Amino acid sequence: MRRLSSLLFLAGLVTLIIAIFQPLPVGTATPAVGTAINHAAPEQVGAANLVTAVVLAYRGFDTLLELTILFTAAMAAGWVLDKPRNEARPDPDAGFILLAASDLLFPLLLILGLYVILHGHLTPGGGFQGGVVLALAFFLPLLARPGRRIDHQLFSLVEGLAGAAFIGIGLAAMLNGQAFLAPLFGTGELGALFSAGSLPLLYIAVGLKVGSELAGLLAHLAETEAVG
Amino acid sequence: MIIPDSNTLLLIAALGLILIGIGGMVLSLHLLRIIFGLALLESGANLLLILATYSDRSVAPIIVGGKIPAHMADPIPQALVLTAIVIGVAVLALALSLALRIQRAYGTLDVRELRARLDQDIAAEAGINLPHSQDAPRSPAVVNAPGGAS
Amino acid sequence: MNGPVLLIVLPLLTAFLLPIIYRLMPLAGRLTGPLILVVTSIIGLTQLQHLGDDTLAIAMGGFPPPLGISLYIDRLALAFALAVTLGTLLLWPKASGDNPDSRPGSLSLILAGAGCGLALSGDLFNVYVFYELVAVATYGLVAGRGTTAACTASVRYLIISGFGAAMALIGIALIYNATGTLNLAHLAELAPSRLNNGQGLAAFVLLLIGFGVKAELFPVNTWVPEVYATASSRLTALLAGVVSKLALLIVLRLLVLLFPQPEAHLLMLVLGILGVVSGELAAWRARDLNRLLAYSSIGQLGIMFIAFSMPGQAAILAGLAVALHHLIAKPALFLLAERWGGSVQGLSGAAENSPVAAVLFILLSLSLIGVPPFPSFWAKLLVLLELARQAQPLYFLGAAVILAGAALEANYLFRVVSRLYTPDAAQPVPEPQRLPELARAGMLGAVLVASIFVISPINNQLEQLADQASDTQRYISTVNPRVTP
Amino acid sequence: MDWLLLLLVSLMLGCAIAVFLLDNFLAALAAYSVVSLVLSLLFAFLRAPDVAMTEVVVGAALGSLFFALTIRRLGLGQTGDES
Repeated sequence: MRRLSSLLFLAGLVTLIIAIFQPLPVGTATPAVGTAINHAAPEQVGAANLVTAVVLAYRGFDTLLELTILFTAAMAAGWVLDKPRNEARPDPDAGFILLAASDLLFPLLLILGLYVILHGHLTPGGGFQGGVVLALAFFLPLLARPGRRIDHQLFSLVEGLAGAAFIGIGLAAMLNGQAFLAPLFGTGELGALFSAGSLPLLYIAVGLKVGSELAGLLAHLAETEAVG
Repeated sequence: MIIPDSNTLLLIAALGLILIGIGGMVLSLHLLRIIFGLALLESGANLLLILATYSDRSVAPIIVGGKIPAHMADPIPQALVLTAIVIGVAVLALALSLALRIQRAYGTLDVRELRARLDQDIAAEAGINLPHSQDAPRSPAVVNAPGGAS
Repeated sequence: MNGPVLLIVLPLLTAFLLPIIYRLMPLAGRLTGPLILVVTSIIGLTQLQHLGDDTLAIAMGGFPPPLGISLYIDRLALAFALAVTLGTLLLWPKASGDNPDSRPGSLSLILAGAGCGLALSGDLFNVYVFYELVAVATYGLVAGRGTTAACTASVRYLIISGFGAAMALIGIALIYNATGTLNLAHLAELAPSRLNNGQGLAAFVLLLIGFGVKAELFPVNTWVPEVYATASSRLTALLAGVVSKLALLIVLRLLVLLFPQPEAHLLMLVLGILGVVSGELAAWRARDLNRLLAYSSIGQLGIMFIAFSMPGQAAILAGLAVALHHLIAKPALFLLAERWGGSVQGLSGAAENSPVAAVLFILLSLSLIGVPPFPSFWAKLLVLLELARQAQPLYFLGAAVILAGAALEANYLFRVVSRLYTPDAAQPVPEPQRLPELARAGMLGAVLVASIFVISPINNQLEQLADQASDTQRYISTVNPRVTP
Repeated sequence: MDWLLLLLVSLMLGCAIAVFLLDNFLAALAAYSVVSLVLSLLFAFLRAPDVAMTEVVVGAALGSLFFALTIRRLGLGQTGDES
């Protein structure tokens, strides 16, 4: 019975969606606001990567909320999986190849992550992508040596402070008499590493926060008690 | 054989992902597969968002060497999709943690059984003796998750 | 000028720092959350006073509206933001004895901040992000109670809500494809020429599915009884009372600004009618108080959808009146269900132990049904009068359904009341209500009773709110979106 | 160009369907990763290098890692590497 009703529901939804998209024009739309941003961004923001200009300046508020969602989800997941695995039977260490690889990869991933974060306003990439790379850098050794624990306290400290720093930069603009999250420090020279005002600072905060959050989350998932 | 032009093809890709995602969510019985379906559905929606103002004459919205090209892609949908991808993965992580927690307690992730167990638990907390609900499988105590929890 | 931003940002900032504060000073940590909410409520109140009859737009990051995100501040938005803040303060999660945990506090603060953002935001995608933030905080708070049933309810809610969010995202893609903008004022300006077609209607359907999940809209509300029965009563009160109204506010804004088509209104009407019918029938059949109240809340939200499905300022006024009443009455009832949440059978003679609570329950029930002196009577009357004025025959069905729903409500609520006063020798009398819950419910009840005597000032205030809310031109001219090509 | 695109799109949709048809969860996960990777190629094709990079790092790597850890902890892998 339930099976039948879900099939009916599915059929209805499929017809609805196909009917919706029959006339959808692709490739002909005129992005008025996007074009305006493309023209205004180099002067207003000074980031060579216009997506970064949108993510951190024009829609910086969205990014703050996105960070908060990640924070909330990580916190909730940690809460749900609160009970750590019993210490009696940790998984054995991985084989030599994985061990060596994780030791080798750690510094490489660390540098790659930092590079991606710091060049976010110039090239593709930025705080989120770099942050994930950082998280993987810290998580891989854990995967190779399951007995080891990461310092959750330290990670949550970094996480909280980085989030507060993002809001703090926004509030600093307000104290300066501007709107919340307005870019500070001028725009600099387009394409230079030290350009785009406070945007790189924001991306560093994003990177640290995303990195510490995801590393904690991954560790939580890995440390939780096996069911099987 | 006639190949549809690339715009139509991309639209089909987005639609296909959306429909497969929804279909998987509705028809699957294992919670993990439903979560897979949700992830695919979100990917399809993201692709559609990028397609909303895509034009094949444009170039990537990155200024190289200080010269602003004439036709740059619209950066807004790209920023939105960045946000949506991260939101999606956050929700995914939470859903998987909840799935782990549930499996640990109920020993199953079959959604029909989960629903029956939930109804039972709510009724038990409220102090109602529940007759066998029609939707519930015959013996909810039997653990028969695929793969078998051994 | 920037004050309203603080309503959103301060709770979020505190939520980030709360785990650290807890580790350094547990006692201070416990006090910080409520304190910040007191501060933001004061800020909100002064803003409300300051605003007067004005409306204003705040450009985030200082970028002029259609380029950047903007907030739109009118009285309605500020009132809702204030309701979220005060509601979270009143329903602050109980401190868990010996083991101080910062997480309930952090998540509640995030819920409060995101709720304010939902009310104030003037950008479609920003609304979506706020909506997701509210959703994720809710999953966490529901699951955090720790029982497996709560986790299961939470994950089922997550699946439905995630599906809805994806639908909303597709709707946003359709709108962006048609207009190339996300600012609500800019969209309102372009809507008559770009969204008044099949694509616009499709986008509305998708957005309605998406934002309807939290507003307990008919087909996507299966999570309601499960979550409300497994979450703590304070959280349930907050979700049913305040958060559902926020989602409703979003739907109202979208309807007024972007989709004034008659088809969109008819769809709302049909879904509202189905919501009332299904909700009230299920409540009538429910055998435990928690789920009875949950289903009745679906029915009440249905009435609001019916009200908002009518065009014009008077309909918005009527819908807001019902919403305001429900915002106060339902949390109080859910608070009483903390102790009485079990089966209705088991409530036999509960009035013996807690006479005050029983009287309060009767009062709230009468008000929910809409018995004359209570404010809900006037609210429902406004809706019915407005329905009678519509030409489309389907609206009469709406009126009939509302009346029948009230009769059903009277039936099932009095079944509970009569149980409260008939002791059963075979059963133990339920434990008495506990003071914190009773005091909170009493406060809300007192507000309700007090409002009987100030009906006409409230009505005037609501009229102004509805006036501003229905004024699309004012919204556009306040935000004043300009694109220079 | 269209041929390549056709190939990619059909590969992606085929793998998306395979996620639900494969019995083994690890195989389903592999199919999901392929969807994510092809999707990132499509994003790159659509002049969205930032999104493509995010999809690789967040969708393909991180998402798959989450799924893999969960499947391992649930004991649904059926590959016998779980001690």
